[in-house]
Amino acid sequence: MTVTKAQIIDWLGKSAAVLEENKAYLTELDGPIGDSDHGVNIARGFGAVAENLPDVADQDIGSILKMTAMTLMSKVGGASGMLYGNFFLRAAMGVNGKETLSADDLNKLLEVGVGGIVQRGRAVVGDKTMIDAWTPALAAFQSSLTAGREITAAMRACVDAAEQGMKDTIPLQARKGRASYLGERSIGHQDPGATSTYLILNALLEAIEA
Amino acid sequence: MTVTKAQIIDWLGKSAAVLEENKAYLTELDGPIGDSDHGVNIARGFGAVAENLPDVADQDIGSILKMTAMTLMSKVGGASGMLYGNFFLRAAMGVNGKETLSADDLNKLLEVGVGGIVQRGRAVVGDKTMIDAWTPALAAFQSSLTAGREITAAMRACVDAAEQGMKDTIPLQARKGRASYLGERSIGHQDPGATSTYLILNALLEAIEA
Amino acid sequence: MKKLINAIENVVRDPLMGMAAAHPELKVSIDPHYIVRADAPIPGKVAVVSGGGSGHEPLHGGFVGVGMLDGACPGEVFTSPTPDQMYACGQAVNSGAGVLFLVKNYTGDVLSFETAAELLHFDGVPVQNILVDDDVAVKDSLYTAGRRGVGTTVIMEKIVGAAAEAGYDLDQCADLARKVNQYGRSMGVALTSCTVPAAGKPSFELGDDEMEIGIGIHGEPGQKRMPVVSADEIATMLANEILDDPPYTRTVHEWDRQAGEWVDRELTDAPFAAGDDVIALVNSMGGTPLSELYTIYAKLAQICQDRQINIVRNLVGPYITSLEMQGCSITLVKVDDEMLGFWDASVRTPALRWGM
Amino acid sequence: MKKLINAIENVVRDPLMGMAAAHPELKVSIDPHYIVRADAPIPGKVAVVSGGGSGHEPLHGGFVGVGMLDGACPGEVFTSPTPDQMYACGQAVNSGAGVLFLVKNYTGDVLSFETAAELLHFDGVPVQNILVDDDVAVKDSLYTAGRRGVGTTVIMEKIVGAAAEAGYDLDQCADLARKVNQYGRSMGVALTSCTVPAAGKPSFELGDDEMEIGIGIHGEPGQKRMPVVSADEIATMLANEILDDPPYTRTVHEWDRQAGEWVDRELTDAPFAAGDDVIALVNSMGGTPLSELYTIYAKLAQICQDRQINIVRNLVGPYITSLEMQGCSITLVKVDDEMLGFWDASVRTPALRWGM
Ligand SMILES: Nc1ncnc2c1ncn2[C@@H]1O[C@H](COP(=O)(O)OP(=O)(O)O)[C@@H](O)[C@H]1O
Ligand SMILES: Nc1ncnc2c1ncn2[C@@H]1O[C@H](COP(=O)(O)OP(=O)(O)O)[C@@H](O)[C@H]1O
Ligand SMILES: [Mg+2]
Ligand SMILES: [Mg+2]
Ligand SMILES: [Mg+2]
Ligand SMILES: [Mg+2]
Repeated sequence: MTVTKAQIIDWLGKSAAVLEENKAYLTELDGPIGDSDHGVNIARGFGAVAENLPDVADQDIGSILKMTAMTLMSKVGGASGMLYGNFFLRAAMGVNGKETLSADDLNKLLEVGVGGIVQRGRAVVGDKTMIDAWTPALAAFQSSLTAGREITAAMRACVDAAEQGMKDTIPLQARKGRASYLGERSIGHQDPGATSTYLILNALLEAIEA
Repeated sequence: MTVTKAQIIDWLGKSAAVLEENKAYLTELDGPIGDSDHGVNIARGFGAVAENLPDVADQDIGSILKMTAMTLMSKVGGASGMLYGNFFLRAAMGVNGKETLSADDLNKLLEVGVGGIVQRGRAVVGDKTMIDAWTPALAAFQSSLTAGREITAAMRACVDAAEQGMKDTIPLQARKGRASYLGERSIGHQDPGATSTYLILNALLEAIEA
Repeated sequence: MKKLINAIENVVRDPLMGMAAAHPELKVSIDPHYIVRADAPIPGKVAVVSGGGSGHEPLHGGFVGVGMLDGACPGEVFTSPTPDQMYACGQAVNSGAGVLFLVKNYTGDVLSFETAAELLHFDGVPVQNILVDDDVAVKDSLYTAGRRGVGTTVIMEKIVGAAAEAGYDLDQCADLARKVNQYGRSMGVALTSCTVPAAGKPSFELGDDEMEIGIGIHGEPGQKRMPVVSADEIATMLANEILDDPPYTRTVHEWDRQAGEWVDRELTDAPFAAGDDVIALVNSMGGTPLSELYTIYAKLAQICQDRQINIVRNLVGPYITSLEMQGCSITLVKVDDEMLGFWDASVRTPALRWGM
Repeated sequence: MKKLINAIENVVRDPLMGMAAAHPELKVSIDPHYIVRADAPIPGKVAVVSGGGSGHEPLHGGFVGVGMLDGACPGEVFTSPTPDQMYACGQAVNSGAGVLFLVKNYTGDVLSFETAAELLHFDGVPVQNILVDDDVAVKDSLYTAGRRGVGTTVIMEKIVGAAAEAGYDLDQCADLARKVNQYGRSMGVALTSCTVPAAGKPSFELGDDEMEIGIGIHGEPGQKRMPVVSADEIATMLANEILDDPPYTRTVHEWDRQAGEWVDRELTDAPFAAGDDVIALVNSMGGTPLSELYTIYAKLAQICQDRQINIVRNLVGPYITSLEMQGCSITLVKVDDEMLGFWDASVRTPALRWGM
């Protein structure tokens, strides 16, 4: 099984839709431990991506992801804009020129993408950031593949791990980003960036399953 | 019957007390048609007068009233400070050097005092100002005297007229002072300055009756 | 009520202490309250003095300095200062060339400055009172206390202050001040009330989606209440009220120095006309951020352009405020070359500074 | 939410239109958003550029002009600007002498400016990023994103802007900026929340008698919540936190122009000491009136005097705000003769102007 370009386009469209749907929710999560803009930021960014998709639909997957990266970097602002922008920029480099993605290609996309987030944001697991969703999600995807699973199954494991990672941010004390200024007061709140990461990965799963 | 210096001093002390008591009420009256400071202004001013009274208690009534005028002018601020200040300044001139006041002296005190308010403020009856209390009060006092009444009875008529004049400001549309900016919206509210005038005249009555 | 204050009875004094500490080029008197240039009196120079209730900062104390005011008298919050302050302040700045009082048209201020003028006159100080009454929200002068003095005050203090610095005598300064007033018109809007510390609660109540048009600067109610509309609509309402205002006539009381008495003087302001050069002030009532003022300015600039009113200078910021009230006011003052030259002249005060 | 705005999606654009109309000496780009001096690029001069989320006006756009910034990049409200803005702005002001980015330490800003620096570098533009991280409310740099950049930014933009105007090269400007940052410390307090237009409701809830100490400038919660105390007590708390702050160490990432990569650099700030000369900034968060700031200043001046800290210059007003938030911040920046000379140098921007 491979992932088609249409599925990638569908992923980005579905991401835009689900983030728009969850705009208020994500912004609310960003209230107690942030500055109440994550949902607004990320929905604005992916909304612009969705608008630009038709223009690049006939290009290769790398180009589509690069457009996504550039759009997010210029439309989102904030920490998450740069981090998601970097994810897609690296991901684009990882799958440059491809029209479909094998399991290994998708693995590369995710792996170099997450590497991009880490390289820019310098967060580690436990800092209460989106990395707490991305890192276990990537690990679950990879061990699923290693165990011989199909892409869809591996993506399911990936999304489950992202969801778990997202929930696991609740008891953590933030050490990166705006939430870190709260010290102990950041404990007990779910990280908004980890939440949007889960939603984006789930959109990928849905696009692949569709 | 005459009014003694002790009664004048008592009047000013009683005025301070009753204005302090009614500070919040007068300030509230100054809300819908003014700037919410009349009670604060006038209580501050008469409070200072009361504090200064002991220093001038052995001087003549004119000097006591002059001290009152100067204190009000320098402590009250606002329209009412200047107007009450002018009342007492003129009143002081009217009874200069006196140690007691005859009915005629008290009449003069009130008459030139009110004249001072009119000369500075240029208000006429019906403008919805303190003049709506002062003018009928003075007239009532004078016709009472003309009708051969005692000072106390005349002062009772004076206070009744002041109270009526105060109440009569309610349906009026203001044409002077801050309330005039409201046009028709000033209708239906009692004028704070007319109210403090009634209270001050009533304090005079109480001092004379005591 | 949440404010950065100490005792309520010190809300005027404490900021004065701060002014004194921050601005050694000013001299602050605490009893009675006034602020003067530390180098006053300046030989041969007319002293320009203003004053009014506190709560409108930077007005007036923030405009004391070279090229603007010689002295300022702050009253209690939203309460006119008292004649003893004005008298002492006038004495402190008079060099012999006289004292010009710039008086916002509020009954308390007018009466106090009149008394102070009389006191100075009896001391032999040449003195003149000039009224600012520029608030077009007040429609008639016959059945009201007349137009209130608002934004034009700032422009007048700058222009007349520069003229006094340049050597204008008392009558010339008074004539110029009268001209600035007659050339200026303002109107404001409040989105929220402010809270006078001594009162402890908002001066008026506005619904969650209401605004008050034609508000004064003392929290006194305005002309009408209506639902909040867009910035562009608000700017348009204010600008049109100002630009369409018909000739305005009122009788002012000015001091006759020869006769030693007040004389009535009837003044009529001509409306704005296409081709006029103006200074535009978009002013915050205190709690409105600069970004919103610039939003208003954008629309004002467009309206003026459409009507061939040339904004030749502008000022955008909190210059004549009402404590922490949210809202803004627009002031347009027609200018000629004389006025513009004095506007551009160097000024160095805590709140307005250029050229030095 | 009551604001002088039009469509929520235009709350950044509309004020920029107003800036463009009011300040012909600036050039405003709408797509992407940035403001530059109309006379940029200035041959041979290092271009000083800053930027950050909108809602802190006059920061940064109000500080563009002669003797201060060459360019400013406003993001969405409380949201960092994006690298394409910084890249385009940097291109517009670079004369060949290079671009210095002054970056407030917020993750979004830092990451965006890093990306923009890389982009400019690859175009052959000499570039350097210097961080402002002066907010002593943040205690450690190891377990947080490090101190936020607040009031020292204003002082840095003025001093480094003057140095660039005077001919300092890129490395000299960067060294000076780093020094200003290491010499500066700030702390703030909020009495009320502000409302981000897109959110439509207050960023946080504070009880009727509560305040938040150590607030950032984006409405993000501060260090602790407590009942509102007097202005003197608040000034004392903030001043002592600043003056007693121990040495602060963090690792910053600076751009190595030769290697074309980011290098770690450990910096430690020395605490204040008796005998220090400082510039003091008492800053409004937006909704606090000037009188209250001077009340804070009065106490700050006294505390500094008692501790033999000499306030040689001061600035009191709204310079780095959080929309209409009520509250204030104090910034103290130690200065030497080099810095003081550049502070006093002429400046002409919409929000800070003297000497010209
Ligand atoms: N250094 C970092 N590394 C990874 N993720 C981060 C980092 N800093 C912040 N984030 C993520 O960004 C999210 C906040 O995004 P957003 O609210 O859009 O930006 P901002 O904090 O600038 O307002 C956080 O919830 C967190 O997941
Ligand atoms: N021109 C005037 N003549 C007489 N009384 C006046 C005049 N203007 C105002 N007043 C009186 O002053 C009162 C308001 O006093 P106060 O609130 O203390 O002053 P201010 O209006 O300056 O705040 C009004 O209620 C009215 O009675
Ligand atoms: Mg956020
Ligand atoms: Mg009043
Ligand atoms: Mg008053
Ligand atoms: Mg943000």
